Amino acid sequence: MADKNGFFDLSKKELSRRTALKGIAAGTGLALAPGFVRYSQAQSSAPIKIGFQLHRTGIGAAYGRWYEKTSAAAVKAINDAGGIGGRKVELVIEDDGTDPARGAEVVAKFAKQHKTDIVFGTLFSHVVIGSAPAAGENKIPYFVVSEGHHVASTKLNRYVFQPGITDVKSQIQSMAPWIAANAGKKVTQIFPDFAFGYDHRDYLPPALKAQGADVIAQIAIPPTESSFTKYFPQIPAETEVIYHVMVGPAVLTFVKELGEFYGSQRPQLFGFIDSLEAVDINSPGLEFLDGSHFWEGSPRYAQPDDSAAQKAYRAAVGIDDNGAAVGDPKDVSTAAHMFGCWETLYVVKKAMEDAGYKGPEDRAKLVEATEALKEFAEGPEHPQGPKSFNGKIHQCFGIQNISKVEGGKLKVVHKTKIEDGLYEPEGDYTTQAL
Amino acid sequence: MRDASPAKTYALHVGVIALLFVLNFVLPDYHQGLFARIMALAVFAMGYNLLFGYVGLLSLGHAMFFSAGLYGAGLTVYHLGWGVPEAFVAGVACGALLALAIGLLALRTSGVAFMIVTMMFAQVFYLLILYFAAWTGGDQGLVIQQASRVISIGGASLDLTNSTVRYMNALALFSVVLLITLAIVRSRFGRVLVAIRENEERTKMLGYDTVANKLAAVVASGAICAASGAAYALLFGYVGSSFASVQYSILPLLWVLLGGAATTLGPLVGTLFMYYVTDIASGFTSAYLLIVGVALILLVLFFPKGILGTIRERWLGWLP
Amino acid sequence: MMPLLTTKGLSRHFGGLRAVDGVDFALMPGEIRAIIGPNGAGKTTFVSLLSGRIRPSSGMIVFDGADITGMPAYQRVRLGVAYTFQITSVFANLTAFDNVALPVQRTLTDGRSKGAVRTGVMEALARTGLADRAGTPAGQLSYGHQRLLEVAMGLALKPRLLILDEPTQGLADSEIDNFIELVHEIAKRATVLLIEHNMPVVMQLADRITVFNSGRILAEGTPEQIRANTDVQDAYLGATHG
Amino acid sequence: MHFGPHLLLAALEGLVTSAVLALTALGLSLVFGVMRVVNVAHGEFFMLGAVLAWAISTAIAGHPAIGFAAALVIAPLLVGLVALVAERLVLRRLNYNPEGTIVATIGMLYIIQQLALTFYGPEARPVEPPFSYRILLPWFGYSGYKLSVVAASAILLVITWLVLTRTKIGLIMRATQYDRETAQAFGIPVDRVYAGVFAVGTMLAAIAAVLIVPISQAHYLMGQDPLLLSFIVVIIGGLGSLRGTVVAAILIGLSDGIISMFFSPTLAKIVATLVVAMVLVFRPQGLFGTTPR
Repeated sequence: MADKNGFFDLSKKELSRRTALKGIAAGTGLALAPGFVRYSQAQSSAPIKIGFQLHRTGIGAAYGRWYEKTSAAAVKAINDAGGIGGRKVELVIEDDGTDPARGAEVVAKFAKQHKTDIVFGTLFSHVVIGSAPAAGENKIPYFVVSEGHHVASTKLNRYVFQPGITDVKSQIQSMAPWIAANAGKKVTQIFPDFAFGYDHRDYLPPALKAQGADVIAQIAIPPTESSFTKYFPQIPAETEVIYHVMVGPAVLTFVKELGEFYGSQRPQLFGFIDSLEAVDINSPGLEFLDGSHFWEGSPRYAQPDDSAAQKAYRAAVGIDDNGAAVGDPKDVSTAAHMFGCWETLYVVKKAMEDAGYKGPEDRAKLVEATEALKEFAEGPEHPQGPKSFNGKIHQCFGIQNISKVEGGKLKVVHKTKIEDGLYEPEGDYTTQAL
Repeated sequence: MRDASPAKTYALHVGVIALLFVLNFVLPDYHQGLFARIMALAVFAMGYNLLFGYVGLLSLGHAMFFSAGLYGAGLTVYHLGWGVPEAFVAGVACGALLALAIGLLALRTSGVAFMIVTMMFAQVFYLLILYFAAWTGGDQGLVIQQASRVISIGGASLDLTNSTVRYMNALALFSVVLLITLAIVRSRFGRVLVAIRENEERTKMLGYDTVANKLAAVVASGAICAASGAAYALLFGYVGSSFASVQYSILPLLWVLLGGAATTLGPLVGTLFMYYVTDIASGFTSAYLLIVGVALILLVLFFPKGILGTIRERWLGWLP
Repeated sequence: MMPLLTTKGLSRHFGGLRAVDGVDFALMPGEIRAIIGPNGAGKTTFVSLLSGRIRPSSGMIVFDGADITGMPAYQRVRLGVAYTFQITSVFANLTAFDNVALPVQRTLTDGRSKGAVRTGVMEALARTGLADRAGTPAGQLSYGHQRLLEVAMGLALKPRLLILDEPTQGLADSEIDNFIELVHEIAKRATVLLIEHNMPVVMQLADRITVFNSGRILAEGTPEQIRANTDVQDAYLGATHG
Repeated sequence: MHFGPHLLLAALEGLVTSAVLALTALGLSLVFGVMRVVNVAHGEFFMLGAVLAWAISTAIAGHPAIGFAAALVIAPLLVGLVALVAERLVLRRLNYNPEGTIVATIGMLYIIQQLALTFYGPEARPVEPPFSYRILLPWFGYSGYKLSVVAASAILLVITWLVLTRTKIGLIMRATQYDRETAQAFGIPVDRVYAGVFAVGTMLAAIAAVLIVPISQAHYLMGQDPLLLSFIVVIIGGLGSLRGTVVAAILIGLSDGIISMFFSPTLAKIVATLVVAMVLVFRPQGLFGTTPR
């Protein structure tokens, strides 16, 4: 950095670099190390390689495990039906450790070493945001299943897409009418004091206001907190609804302590199931949630009116009617989010086939083909429901479920409309160069 | 002995820099990128080594200096639209100023208390980043757009997102810091630092103001770590609070101990080793942390002075 | 002639223990002064107060006309008060050269060339007979050589007052003879204050002797006067045999 | 809620935090005090205790109290056993070198964490409390179990104090802490003392974890916060001072609860951390340590 003269302006030397590469790399001992295997140009029959950036370790690991299962099931279904454009699909998995720095390295590794066609996966916002520059620089399409508003905010870049799950801003907005009409007009919000919580902090009050309801208190809780009781006195006595969105391993504690604090005389509770993904709703201490309501992306429990597509999806992924792994009722899935992996992979399939995708040289075409998508119909490829897609902000919008905890199960009591969650685009990725 | 082989020492360091230069043209794409990252982070380790290896001050808070550089550079580009060189200087200045303030306070303590105090100041810094999320992006962080990461001097422009330009910039920073470290170590100042590590009381009784010398070392260390952070932000386009977490205070300690504390090249070797163990192990198993853990324990059992430290002890006594 | 160093009512208490208790002391330039006294008499505490390693509870220290009572140790060293430790504390992991280079480089004000450091170091090592050990880590030197290295470091500070705390402890007889010669040599340029238990050494070296007992000065005078002093005899007999 | 009840609640919460913290920190303090080893993996032994508590309590059918009681006995013993093995295989071979043991315990941290992830999984899992009695106060309800944790911790601390001050074992430990060489010269088997101290130190953390796990679930990353907090407590309290450790734990636990009444939570943490840091800066020997001279 200190030396800025022309000496280091080697951008034009890419060619000589490559020549040197061919000459030397093969001859050096380095070539023996596993990472240094040279890949030949993909042939038309070679599988399409999808780099799967996965939370295998770190704080997101509980989600990661189910993202992996769902994606594997989707890939199997796609391959059983002939693959993408006649080519088989292969997932190449790298762990991002739920860490943004490692996330960026993993994206670079997919692009440059594994030479995957695209990168796919990952949930936690900071990993997506940390990885986005690497995707843009390597010009490799990056399909995320994160539900964060970051993609739609147009603060990332043209190579990042979120076509399989509705972003959180839209989710929140579409909850407001139901909350105001059914739960109460005076809402106290409890949310984690970091970005995921800020989306709720910022987007809920205006949405409720539009419905004639008010947020009367906002309680932010630090992400490192493991005990919550001391914050509860800040909940105003006139509160009619407590709106809670906690994530991370401490959420069970949060609910239990809320129960100890209020006992049976509690306000209405409305929460985002993010709090309790991968957690059995019948865990000791959660009895308190009985009768409360949750947002669910896709319902955890099988519903009486489930479509055939939904049933087939559940069977393919291997979850039972209670949303737990078949054969292990204690192994509860992250059903409300993981469907996004399934649907995203089908969007990739559609876009690749639309683009006539042959290999990495067609990545720009793939980006444009994805941006050209408008709607996804409900069906085996989109079992959660129909969606519209805005190619300018790279974000899809779908229906949301509101479920009530009844007899130890989550029962869907309301489905929102796509229109409930639409908002004015904040920018346009398509104006950026490819 | 100090002056036994200056020629050999300089030849070694210039040789390492030359080798890294050649590697740019030899390494496969992915490893070229990884090396750029490693060199940028090795600067972090070198800054840490200056304080830990040579002065013997074990800080558990260096993430704050790294992220002072990261945010100092990143936020000036993001919010103020500064150019890359100005932003880099801003980052280094932030780190140096922070180090001066922290040094004045923390140097009142020593030993384990110094460890804990630095760790706590770093924790405060981390929480401040979260608290001012409106500007810093909090835990999600901010993306520095590609268009902002271009150095333009006169008519020429250097695009830091180009892999070779990035590599060369990382190498330039690494080389400059390596040579600065070498110069410090071989200087009279370096001799005093080592003396403080070996016996502070005795050093005082030779007429040295050890507190002032330690403060100078803290500031130098903080500035170098901040240079690494600033480079990281500008080269890789992301700033986020995870770089200020305690994990990033432990990492440089680990890299330095692995490579060999109080060796000029140890930080590079340690960073390189740790990165490749993680990268290769994660290719074989998802339980790569296990392999990293076992590797650490084996290293410390059989190479207690780190890789270069052990080499120096057994074979090459002249290594600086 | 004005004294180089004086103390007035110098005291240091540790809890209830009065290690140094109201000492008035004066040292003339160029003399070799020995401090003797039974164990626990406060000798080491007294010289530690002079060097600034310990802060006095009360009293005053004047060096060359300036009040240095509140001055940090390193600044006293810069004024010319050098102190060699009772327990050998050379830098064991550094070479003899580097050990001596530390004081040499600090006193060098002329130029910044390496040559100047090297010359100064080799001169100090030569004076203590350690020139051929320059490259050896100090920790690997024999005990006697480490003591000499300690003295070389003190010398390299170009002190005006060199405080030696039991310099001959652990030295062999032959080494002691060399040492006495060395101190005479040093005294040509500096004032020497030494704590010493070895009475023959004291008698050979000291111009004057100060006797400490229970934190106070018991007696002061020439070696002959001290030898004849009955109080001193009592104190020593009482302390060592009682 | 009015100020009084709010304060009461904050204080109660602070006490629970303090109780668990005191036990965990005491373990760290013993290991550091006697062996001069900075056990970076201390938090992972804490986590191991919680994870084992889940495994044991779910394996035992019947009333939750039976499973919990079994966990309270077995989990710390298993953790102690693991610690003994680690001490013998690694720390002893390093001759308790301060820097070497830091790296080695970082290695242990990774190993234990990865093993927990592999065999226990990434989920947070709850353990049923032995009893669930809700104390109904005029203003709010409070968990009876939480108060029992405070009591249990207090009893354990008293026992530890008695062992350290009134028994031969305690004397031997203090002698070893004071001066390793001299202790050896007096025929104290320093090796065995070290092994025992390391095991007991981790067991205290494990007991704390078993006590807390019915309140906050077992999770493989739960070890980091207790580690940092324990470090702070140990240093603030003054090294090797049991009384200091307990007082510091109470101070930090309570301040954490009460400061959060006045500031926004993140700001509260910033303020609390700064205050503690400043205490250390201006009183480096801790509140109850004495200046070594």
